[in-house]
Amino acid sequence: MDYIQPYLMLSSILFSMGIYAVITRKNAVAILMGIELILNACNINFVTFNRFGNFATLDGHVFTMFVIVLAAAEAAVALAIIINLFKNIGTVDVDQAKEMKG
Amino acid sequence: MPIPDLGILLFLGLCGLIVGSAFMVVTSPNLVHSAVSLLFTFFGIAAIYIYLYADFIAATQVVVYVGGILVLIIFGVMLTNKIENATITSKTHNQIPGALFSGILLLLQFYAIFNTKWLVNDNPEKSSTVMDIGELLLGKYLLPFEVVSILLLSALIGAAMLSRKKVD
Amino acid sequence: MNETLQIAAFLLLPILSFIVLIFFGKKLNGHSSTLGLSLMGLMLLNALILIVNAEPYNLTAKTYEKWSIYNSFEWFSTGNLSVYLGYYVDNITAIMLLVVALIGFLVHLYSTEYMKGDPRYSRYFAFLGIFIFSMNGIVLADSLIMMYIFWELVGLSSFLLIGFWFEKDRPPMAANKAFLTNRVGDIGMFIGIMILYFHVGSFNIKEIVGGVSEMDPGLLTLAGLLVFMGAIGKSAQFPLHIWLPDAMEGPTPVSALIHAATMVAAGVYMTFRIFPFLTPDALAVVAVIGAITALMAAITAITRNDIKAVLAYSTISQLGYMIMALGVGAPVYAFFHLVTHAMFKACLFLCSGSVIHAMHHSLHHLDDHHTDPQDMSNMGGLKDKMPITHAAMLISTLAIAGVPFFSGFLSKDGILAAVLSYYYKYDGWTIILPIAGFGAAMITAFYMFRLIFKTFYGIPKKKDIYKHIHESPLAMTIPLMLLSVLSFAFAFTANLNPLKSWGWFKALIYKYGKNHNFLNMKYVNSGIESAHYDAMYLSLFVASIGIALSVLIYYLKKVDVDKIANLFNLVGLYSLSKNKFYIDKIYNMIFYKPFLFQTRTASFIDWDIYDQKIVDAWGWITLKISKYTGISDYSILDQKIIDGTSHLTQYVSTKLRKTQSGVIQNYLLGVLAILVVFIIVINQI
Amino acid sequence: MENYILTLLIFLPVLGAILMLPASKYIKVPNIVKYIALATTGIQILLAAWLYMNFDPSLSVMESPFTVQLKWIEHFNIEYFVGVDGLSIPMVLLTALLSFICILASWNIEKKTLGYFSLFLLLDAGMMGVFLALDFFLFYIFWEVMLLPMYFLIGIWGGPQRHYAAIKFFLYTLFGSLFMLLAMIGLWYFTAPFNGGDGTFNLIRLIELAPQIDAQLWGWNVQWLLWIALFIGFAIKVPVFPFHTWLPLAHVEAPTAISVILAGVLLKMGTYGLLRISYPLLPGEVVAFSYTLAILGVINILWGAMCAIAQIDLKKMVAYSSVSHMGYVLLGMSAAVSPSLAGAEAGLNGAVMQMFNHGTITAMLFLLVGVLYDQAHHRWIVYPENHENQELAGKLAFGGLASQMPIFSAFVALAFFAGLGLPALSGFISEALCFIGGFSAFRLVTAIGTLGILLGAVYLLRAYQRVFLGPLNSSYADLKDINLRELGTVVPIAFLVLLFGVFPKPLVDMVSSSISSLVSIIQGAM
Repeated sequence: MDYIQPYLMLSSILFSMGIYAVITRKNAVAILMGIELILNACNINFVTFNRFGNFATLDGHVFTMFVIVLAAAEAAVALAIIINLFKNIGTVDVDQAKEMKG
Repeated sequence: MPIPDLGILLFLGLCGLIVGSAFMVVTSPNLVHSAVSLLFTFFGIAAIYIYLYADFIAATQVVVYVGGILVLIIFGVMLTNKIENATITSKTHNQIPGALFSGILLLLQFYAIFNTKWLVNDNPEKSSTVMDIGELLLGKYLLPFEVVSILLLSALIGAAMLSRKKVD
Repeated sequence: MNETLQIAAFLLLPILSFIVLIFFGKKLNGHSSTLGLSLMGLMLLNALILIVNAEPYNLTAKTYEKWSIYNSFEWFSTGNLSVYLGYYVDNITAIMLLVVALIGFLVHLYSTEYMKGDPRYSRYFAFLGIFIFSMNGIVLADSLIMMYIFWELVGLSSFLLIGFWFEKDRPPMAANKAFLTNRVGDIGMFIGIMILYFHVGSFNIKEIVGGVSEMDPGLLTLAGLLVFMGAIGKSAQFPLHIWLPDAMEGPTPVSALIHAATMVAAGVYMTFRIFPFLTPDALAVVAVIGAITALMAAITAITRNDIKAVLAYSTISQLGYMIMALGVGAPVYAFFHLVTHAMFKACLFLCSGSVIHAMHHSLHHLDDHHTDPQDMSNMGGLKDKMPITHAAMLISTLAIAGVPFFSGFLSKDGILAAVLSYYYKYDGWTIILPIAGFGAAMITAFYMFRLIFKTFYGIPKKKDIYKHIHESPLAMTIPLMLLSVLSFAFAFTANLNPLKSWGWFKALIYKYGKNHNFLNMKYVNSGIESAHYDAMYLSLFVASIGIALSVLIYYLKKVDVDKIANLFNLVGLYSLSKNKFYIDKIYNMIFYKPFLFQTRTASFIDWDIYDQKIVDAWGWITLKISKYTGISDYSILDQKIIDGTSHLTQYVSTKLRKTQSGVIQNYLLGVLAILVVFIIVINQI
Repeated sequence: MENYILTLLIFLPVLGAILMLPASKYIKVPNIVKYIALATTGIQILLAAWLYMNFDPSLSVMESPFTVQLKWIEHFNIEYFVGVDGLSIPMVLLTALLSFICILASWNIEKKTLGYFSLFLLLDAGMMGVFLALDFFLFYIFWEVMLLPMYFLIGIWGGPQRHYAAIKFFLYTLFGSLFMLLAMIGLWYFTAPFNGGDGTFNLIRLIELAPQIDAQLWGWNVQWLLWIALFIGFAIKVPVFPFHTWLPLAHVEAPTAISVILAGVLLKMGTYGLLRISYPLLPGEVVAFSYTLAILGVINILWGAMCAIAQIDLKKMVAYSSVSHMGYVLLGMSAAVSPSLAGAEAGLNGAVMQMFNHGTITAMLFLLVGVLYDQAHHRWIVYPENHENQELAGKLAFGGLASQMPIFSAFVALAFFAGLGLPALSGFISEALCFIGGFSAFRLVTAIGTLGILLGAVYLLRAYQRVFLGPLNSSYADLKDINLRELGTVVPIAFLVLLFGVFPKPLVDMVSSSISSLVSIIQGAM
């Protein structure tokens, strides 16, 4: 496929889906999944632009690498927090975590 | 309409797969189903990378995302649910505003995609991108490379600290 | 004795007596009168010396040279305007000084007796001193402004003298009335002086007479009449004569000196001085005023019961004569009449003074204090008890009535001749002048003899009073005798022929009727000479009728007085006379009442309305405004707006707090919404 | 000594006032405060006399040795510029004399004497300052300094309605001085271009600069605006007819000595201001405005006299008489534009002399009324209708006092006759000159004005007759005659009134040279 638009369309769809997931899902893990979707959408964009943009070097790819690495670290930490959350209040439902209510 | 060439068909199929599984992730009430559909999404994306001549990225995608993060998520799912209710449900709330806004965002992005004149010069496919990435990682991006490694280390320690049993 | 000192003595002596008596009067007690008398004596002597070297007109050579002493010094100067004070003495001034000095001296002598026992004895002589000082000032003045200054000083001294017995309530009112009426006249005089000054450039009378010819006649007439207004006020002429009858509240010697001889004559003297530049139509007005005053006062005098009132009105009438004489262009005879009138009127007043003095003593014996010593109805038949007073009174009455061999005849006859010649020349409306002249002459004879008969002849009306009447002491009778001698024609003409009026006196003053800016005096004088004989016969005839009537009614009591009264009343004359032509009532209605009402309204407007209402209204308005700003400031601005904002923030914050629901997704939703809006706004899609 | 005397004249009283504060605390002599005040004003009189001796009227302000010109506020080039010329010398003498006499007259003030006398000395300093200042800014400062103590003096030591009177007096005059301030700044601003860029307050310098202004402001000619502003400021002080209602109130309520100073000196500030500032600086406006000024003067004369006739309070009557007498000053001043030079000089000289003479005569009047008030504790000629005990209402309050208090009524007679302008007393000379001047300029208006002489006589004699003549009112048989101290206050003024009545030359010579220069300025602009 030699057009840039389909790739960008795909990444934007994924991105919106991720946002939707993060906002509507009450379960913390589902939110995590949403975040992973968003990150993937970004990676697609990076790589697409690297192909179609006039980059001599493969900067896009390096960035994607970094994103993936970070996603992994972030997932790990997130899950640790979720588990602790689970231990403290017995559920992962985001609505119950209201201690910060103003 | 001329017979679309095979590459396009495959690409469209892949896009359909990705979008469908992403949709499943987002909307399925059952958490496990969404976790599994996440798997398919990741595989779809790896295929797309191939299309974008990013073979090494596709490989890391498969290894890290599918192998690492997905497994982690499934662990998370399993650990954070009570045994008794088998179906690990995940209720959602305020869908309408969420849908509305993500829809608007989508439209905006589409608008942006179609209205900007991308300067497109379709670089030729490289045989293998690993060499270049390596050079870049240890050349221009040496500092971020080192910082990421420290980050990973701290994440590791942090996760370990968080999930150990309270001694006292 | 050098000249200026001699002239200055006329001013220094009286003011000296004033100052000494005012400050050290109490200590001198009895002797204050002697000091006053001696100073007056000195002044009389001085006047005699002065009169001696006055230059008479020698008939044969028909020449005269204007003898006069004048000198002036600069009072003050503001650069271009410089005011000079000085004196101008000629025959006329010398005679006037003599008259003032003589009568002043006699009145001083008379008062030593009349005022004996008065608690403020020394102050009386002090006031006499300042009066004579200011009178001499007028006579000596060479400029109108100086004359104006002493004019008001004379007004002041008459105020002090009339209001001498200020414990009683009427004298102060009379004094006020006198001063204010004079002041009305003075205002006119001051404006007249100013008009003349700005056209001629100086106040000096000589220069005014010289420099006034090129002034436009209308303005000159106005200026002349305005200055003459001063004379109307001072000499009690028609509109402003109301103060003289009330001035009788003062002691009788005062009336004699001031309201018979000197002060009232000042007006005539001033008109005499400004006569040269009075235009013909100004003179006509002067004549008319003189005529009206003469006639009206004479008529009013008939029905007066108070001796001094009769004499007061007769003075007004005689002054009307003098003014009329000036009006018709006979200043010489006017001045002649002034001097003769001064003599016999002073004598009349002093005689009435001695009568009142005697009445007072007898009432004192009976210690009844409510009958009026001056009312003729309680007198009668006094001629046996008071022979000298009676003789003096009779002589001066004959003089005033214009009987030959007496001074009155000479001067009055001259005036009547002038009036007749004026009528011959102009006739038409000027007929009223001779009518007034001869009518007044007749009535004067009538009421004077009425007075004589009522007081001295007939049976005494009040027996008990009559018992205690006795002749006044010598100090009072000597002046009477002297003055009655001076009422004889012989004193002025030094020849026995009654009809010829030429004598030493006329020689002195004859040449002063020669110059006038507008009239041809030679023609006027010849007119007077021609009318001389018919005027004489007519006046003799008229005088005899008057006397006959008076004898008929009052001496022989043939005719009942009331019948005549209502006879005259047919034409309303009697009631008019009785109520003094209602003038006092009219003035009261037209001037005093509305004026005082106006002042009250002015003060009311000024204080109650303008000040309290309008000016304080500002205060009230500012109060109101401040109240509203206060209210608005507190309730609206403070409560509503400021607190309002706090309520608003409170309200908004509670709303916002809800948004902090603790649910992360809501925050994300917010972020997302803002992101979307942000993008739209940035790209203006 | 030449160049210290004026500053000394102004600040000596201030020194006295300051000296009083410690003195009253430490020196135990009873009413030491009064003695200090007396000493200060005494020295002030000697200084004023010395000034008069060495004063040479022919020298203009710039040449005269007494003028002092020091830099004060560099930036706006405001200077401490004091000097004396023919116009201000009589006023300075009058102020010095009246201050001394008022201290003597207020000897029986018992309430808070320290406050009274120190404020009085401050007032004295303010007045001296106003008459000597030749810099508009300095003039304005002393104008305000003079105003403040006046407020307290009336407000605290006054009669029953003193607060109302003090407030009204203060606000009225302040309202006026507001306009004056505007005019001052206007002058400063609009003359700047002609003075090399920076404005000046120096009145002598402004005489050349001010007429050159021909700017427009909101459609009106600036000179006209300046004139109106200054006129309102000064008219309230004079007082001119529409603004006069504070005067009777302030006089009635002020204590004797203060109403003497109020009538004797403060009223003159208005006319002095007009002659010192408005006349030389805006001659064009003077020419245009003088007819109105004459009319206002005549209205003042007649209205003041009419109201005086109807008054039943002796002091209020004298207050209205002041309004009437100040009318003569206005009439005299309006004569500056008369065609005949002699008339113009007569008018202005008459005005300045009338300011001086009226000062002395009214001072005497108020002092004498004060004497009567101290003994009888009321000043009614006729009891008012709303008097507390009804049967007294409407009847004559006094009556026949002449027999009871002969010397006192003699002095009152002298004062009254001086007031109504009897010749041989100083009132006449200045009134006559004002009329002569007024007549040369505006014939008919002055002719109507001369009625003032008659009305003056009416209310004064009527009051004299009702209070002093006639039968003795039994209830006042115990009044004692005027005592020595009161006599001490009245005699010097009576002497002055008589002296300048008989021999006005010294007063005229003092004033005429500076008046002729003022007239030449006005006539120049005709």
